[in-house]
Amino acid sequence: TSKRNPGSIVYRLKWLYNVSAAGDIWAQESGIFRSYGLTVDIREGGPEQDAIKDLELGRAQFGVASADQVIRAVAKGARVVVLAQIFQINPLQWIYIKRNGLVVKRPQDLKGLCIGVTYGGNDEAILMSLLRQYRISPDDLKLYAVHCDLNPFWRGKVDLWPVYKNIEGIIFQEKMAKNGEQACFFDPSTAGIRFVANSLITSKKVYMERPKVVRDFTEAILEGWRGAMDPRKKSRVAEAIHRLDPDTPISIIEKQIDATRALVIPRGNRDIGAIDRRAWEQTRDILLAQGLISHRVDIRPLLAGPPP
Amino acid sequence: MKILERLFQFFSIYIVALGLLWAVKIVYGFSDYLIPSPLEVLQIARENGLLYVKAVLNTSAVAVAGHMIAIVLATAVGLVGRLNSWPGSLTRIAAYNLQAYPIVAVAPIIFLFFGDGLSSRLLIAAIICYFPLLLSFIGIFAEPVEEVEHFYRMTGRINWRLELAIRTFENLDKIITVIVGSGTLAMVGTIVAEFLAASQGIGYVIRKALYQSNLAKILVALFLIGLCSSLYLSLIETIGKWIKARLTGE
Amino acid sequence: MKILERLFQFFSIYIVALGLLWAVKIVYGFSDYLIPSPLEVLQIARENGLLYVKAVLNTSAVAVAGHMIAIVLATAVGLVGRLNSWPGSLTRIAAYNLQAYPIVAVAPIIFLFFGDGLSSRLLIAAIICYFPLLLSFIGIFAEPVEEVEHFYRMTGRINWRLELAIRTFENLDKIITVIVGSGTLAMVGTIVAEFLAASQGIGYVIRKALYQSNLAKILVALFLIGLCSSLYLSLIETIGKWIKARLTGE
Amino acid sequence: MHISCRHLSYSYPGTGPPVFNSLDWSLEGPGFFGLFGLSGTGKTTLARLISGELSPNQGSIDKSRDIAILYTHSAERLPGWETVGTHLRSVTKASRASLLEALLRDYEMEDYLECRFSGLSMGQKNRINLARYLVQDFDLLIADEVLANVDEPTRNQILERTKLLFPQKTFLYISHNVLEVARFSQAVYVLPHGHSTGIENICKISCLDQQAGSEAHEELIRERVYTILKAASGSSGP
Amino acid sequence: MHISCRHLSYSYPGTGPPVFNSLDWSLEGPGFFGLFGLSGTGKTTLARLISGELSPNQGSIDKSRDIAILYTHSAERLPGWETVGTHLRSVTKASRASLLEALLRDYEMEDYLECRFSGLSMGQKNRINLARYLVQDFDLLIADEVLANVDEPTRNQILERTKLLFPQKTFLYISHNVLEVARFSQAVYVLPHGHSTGIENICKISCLDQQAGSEAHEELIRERVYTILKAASGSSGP
Ligand SMILES: Nc1ncnc2c1ncn2[C@@H]1O[C@H](COP(=O)(O)OP(=O)(O)OP(=O)(O)O)[C@@H](O)[C@H]1O
Ligand SMILES: Nc1ncnc2c1ncn2[C@@H]1O[C@H](COP(=O)(O)OP(=O)(O)OP(=O)(O)O)[C@@H](O)[C@H]1O
Ligand SMILES: [Mg+2]
Ligand SMILES: [Mg+2]
Repeated sequence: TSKRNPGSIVYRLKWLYNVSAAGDIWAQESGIFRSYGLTVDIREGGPEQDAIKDLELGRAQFGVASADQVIRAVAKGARVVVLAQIFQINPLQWIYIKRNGLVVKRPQDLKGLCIGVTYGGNDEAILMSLLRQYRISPDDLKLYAVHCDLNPFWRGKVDLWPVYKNIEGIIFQEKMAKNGEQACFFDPSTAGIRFVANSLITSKKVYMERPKVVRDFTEAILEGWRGAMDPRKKSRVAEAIHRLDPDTPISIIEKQIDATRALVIPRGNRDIGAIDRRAWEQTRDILLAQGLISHRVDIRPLLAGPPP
Repeated sequence: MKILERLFQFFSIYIVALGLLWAVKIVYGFSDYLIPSPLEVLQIARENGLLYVKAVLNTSAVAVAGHMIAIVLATAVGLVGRLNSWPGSLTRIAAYNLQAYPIVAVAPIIFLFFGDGLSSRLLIAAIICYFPLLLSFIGIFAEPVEEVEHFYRMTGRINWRLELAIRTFENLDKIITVIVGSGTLAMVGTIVAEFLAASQGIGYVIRKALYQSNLAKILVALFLIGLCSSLYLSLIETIGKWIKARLTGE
Repeated sequence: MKILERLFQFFSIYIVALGLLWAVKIVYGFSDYLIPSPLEVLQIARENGLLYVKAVLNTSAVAVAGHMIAIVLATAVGLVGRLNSWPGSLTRIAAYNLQAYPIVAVAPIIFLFFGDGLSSRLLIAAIICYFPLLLSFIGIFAEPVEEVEHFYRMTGRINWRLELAIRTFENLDKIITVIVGSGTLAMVGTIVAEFLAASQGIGYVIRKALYQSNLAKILVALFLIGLCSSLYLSLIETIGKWIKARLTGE
Repeated sequence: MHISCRHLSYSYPGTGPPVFNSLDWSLEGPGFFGLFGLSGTGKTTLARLISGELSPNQGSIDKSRDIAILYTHSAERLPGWETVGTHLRSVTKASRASLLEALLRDYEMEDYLECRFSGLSMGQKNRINLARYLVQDFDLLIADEVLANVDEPTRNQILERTKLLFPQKTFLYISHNVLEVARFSQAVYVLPHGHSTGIENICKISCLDQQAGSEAHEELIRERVYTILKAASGSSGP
Repeated sequence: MHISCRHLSYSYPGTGPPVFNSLDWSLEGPGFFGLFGLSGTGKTTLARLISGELSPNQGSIDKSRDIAILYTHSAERLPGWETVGTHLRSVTKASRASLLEALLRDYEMEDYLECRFSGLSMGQKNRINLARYLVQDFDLLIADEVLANVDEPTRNQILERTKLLFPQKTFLYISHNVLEVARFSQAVYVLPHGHSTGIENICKISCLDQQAGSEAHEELIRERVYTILKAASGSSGP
């Protein structure tokens, strides 16, 4: 379809419609894409969906993937480039219930606790590099293999549970509040582990052959994110997201937007979407150290940004 | 009548199951995290009811189509698979061996080739429900009904269509049972496909609910799934009965 | 002999499938990320082989146990379900209605009550493979073999054990086919359970590989799953043949 | 042993005409009785009604208390998982083991006890099946063409022996062999042919009741055969 | 029509003794021939060997070229999804439609054409099945106890009519009714009894070949019956 209509674009998200795609949804719903002359078909992601594969198969022209996905794919010869880094702080954090004086601020506080990890997921990579960096032996704490069943956490069998802070984090927080309990988060980036999350990517082919579309699209996405993160537009953005994700009440979405803002807007005077090369390199090093990639990938050509 | 009966059965089972769940909740004093309160379930039903009904209808449509495909597929494979020549044994072998792979493992390859559209959902639904069908069909098609076929064989009239007709007719009850049974599997298959990769249908709803650890939503979804399945199954049963009555002359 | 044949079949199918995959890769010039190179698959096999073999053995053990449970369960339910009294119809109803729910939707409730240990895996494996069994068993147990049963009924000797024996014997081939077929489903069920919630077994390996988009690992896992299934199936087939030969006096 | 049917009506579900229409009939044992009628008149139906396999649409069947009625037909099979011998022994009370042996000897089936039922010829199957019914507890045995595939000499011998061995029992023997029925039965009940509205009457013809060793007058047999056939064709009442 | 078996040996797979042991036998048509033998001697086995359903262990069966052999037995059923009439019409060539009608009239089965096969009595099933074979193309029809459940008068009439209608065809008629076989057959082939090492010889006894209308001398029939039974019991050669 994209071949027949050159203005039409398929955009593959990393996950389902939720606040992590707030800017993308806003760009669509508020007509930013249209104002750039783009017709965009946004498609949800999922466990079986992989934007990088879709790019290679020509099923999508743009997509969202986390840095570890990108680096791993490039290590295996995938030809993709990064246009923008949406999340400056990885939303993947650990939630815990503040009860019995439990406080986890520093990595050392993890000792003796039972911590949920998704084996094979990037929370595993983050936790492992944290433990390595702070020389904590994995024997000092208990790891629990996480899957879609949350009961071990609710029952207190597991102390810390990996969540996306801006999504499940908010929902769980609400649930706990209803139960009269307070939710806290442990954020690995405060301990210096910077593992890059969602970024905007495209294939090298599209990048080379259709620079204008790439430039326009990137700019539209960033404009979308700027709009979505604008506190004044919060309720309209929330409504737009709710239309696509009717399962989540608007009140929750608004809280999620607030949480997302803190993760997306860069410190200092850098603009939304700024690529943090050092964080990418750290991500690469973590993957390399844990044997998740076989060789040292050169990050620099990867982080192309929008074409001039 | 059959439909009412099935519906009644379904409601009873569902209510008993819910009752048990809540009994457990009360006895063990589980929090609302673990098992949602009746109020929450009702609220969810009120808020998302229409949305979920649409989703489950969408799923059912795909499931019915997948079921049809599976029946045609199983008949075809069963027909070829009953031969003793090499295409027959090859088909049998492939059919049996392919089934050894769980769909969750094969799904990545299916999605790789078919994308995440309707075709993947259909294919997965069909694959999941076709195996029980195939098993029965190969069994039924391969077993001669000697007393009836003798005449046709003797007079040189026998052909695969006639054999198929005779063996199907003699085993009509079994075939209807299997088709009804596999109907539920078609539903299951579609939901699994949606669960793994789709942005429509009730399986997609369940996936989202699971990520939010929202059992109330799952309970509402299960209710609708059960309802749709019951209706579909009684429909097939009715059709089966009608066909049988037609063929055997009431 | 049967075992060798099955293994040979399995290897052929597996190699053909791999060949196709790689042919596609070469023709379209896909990267190693999309479809792994043979070298990578070999390397994964060398590096993780032992680990995966252990995982698949673990899975197989659970699957076999689950299969046995399912056979016992299906026999029991089939026996009760063939009655016309109220426990009979209640059982039939429950059995049919419960099957309408996809395991991915029911799994959260199972995990809630049984935790994520062995019992959940067993239960899910059994549930998934017991339905085709149940369908056949209810069909077979409910259909009188009039010519043989007449005598026992006339002389007041008939009882459920005798009926079961007669109907089982008359349908021995079908029963063996169904048991063999459901054996693969037991494997599938265990893997799905592991996929959803477990930290052991090959399903867990597949889940991890999926998180990493690592098709090479999945291909190796599929190989081992196919191998184990083939072995298990030919084992059941051999046992079935042996039992049949014993009963019919060679 | 006494059985009587009063105002018995029966027609198979579906459209067909009734088989019986307000039939009155009774059977008084012991003894060896024939049930004769052209093909399709209703012999099997009557047997299944008496044995309780079918229920009459109207009317009733009265039986003297506590009588055991067995109905056997020629399509029965033995279970396939055991040999003929094992099966026969398993369904025979210890006290009748010698009776069973005697029957098998009479039927020349001793050499086939190690076979499976499916490995027998049709006539052999007939004989094995009859033998297992004869060693059961029964007052009335309805035998529906059970020796249809057995050759005549063997069949005659079997009938003679049966009458000799079971003088206190009642047999209702359905067969298409008029000669045989006429010779061996004490009386033959004949279902008349050609009643499109259902049979209302069964005519009873007393016959020769031939015992082992004796042989009836040829003339007499011929006369009985003629009477039976005439009754069966429906051209005359009793 | 010519069939001959040379040095034919057959035993059922398994342990049993052979049924035939180096048998030489031949059949020359057209005509109506009987195949007689006590139960379990091997009639069905021979029929299935000739029709090609079984293959001999040793020896060969030579047939004149292009002859169509049909084998029918009494356990056959018609498909259940159509009425008897529909089935019969569908398996009858247009040119034989009137033949079929004539047969059904003879067999008194006209009124049952709207029935399903399962709704017929045993003897009615027999007749319908025979009728559908008779309207096929055949040179030799082997009929294995196909009228076993039909009453005698009807059976006699059917045989007479069959001989009248198909003078150019060959029939090999297996039956346990000696009298019938003796009366209607041109010759009867008798399988002798008591050959535990397998039958080596089939004896041929020429018989009365009774045609419709005529009736053979009673004395003659009796003599033939006696000869057949003696041959069947294995006490004498031809
Ligand atoms: N399927 C079989 N398997 C093994 N043995 C068999 C089988 N069928 C028949 N026999 C044996 O072969 C012998 C001949 O059997 P056959 O059926 O040819 O006899 P028949 O002359 O047709 O007898 P009947 O008049 O009783 O039908 C018998 O002793 C029987 O036990
Ligand atoms: N299952 C059935 N369903 C419907 N009609 C039937 C059924 N069985 C028999 N009939 C009809 O009932 C009538 C009597 O049948 P029945 O079997 O009692 O006859 P029969 O005297 O035993 O004949 P035969 O000597 O041929 O066995 C027949 O006209 C037949 O067509
Ligand atoms: Mg009858
Ligand atoms: Mg025979």
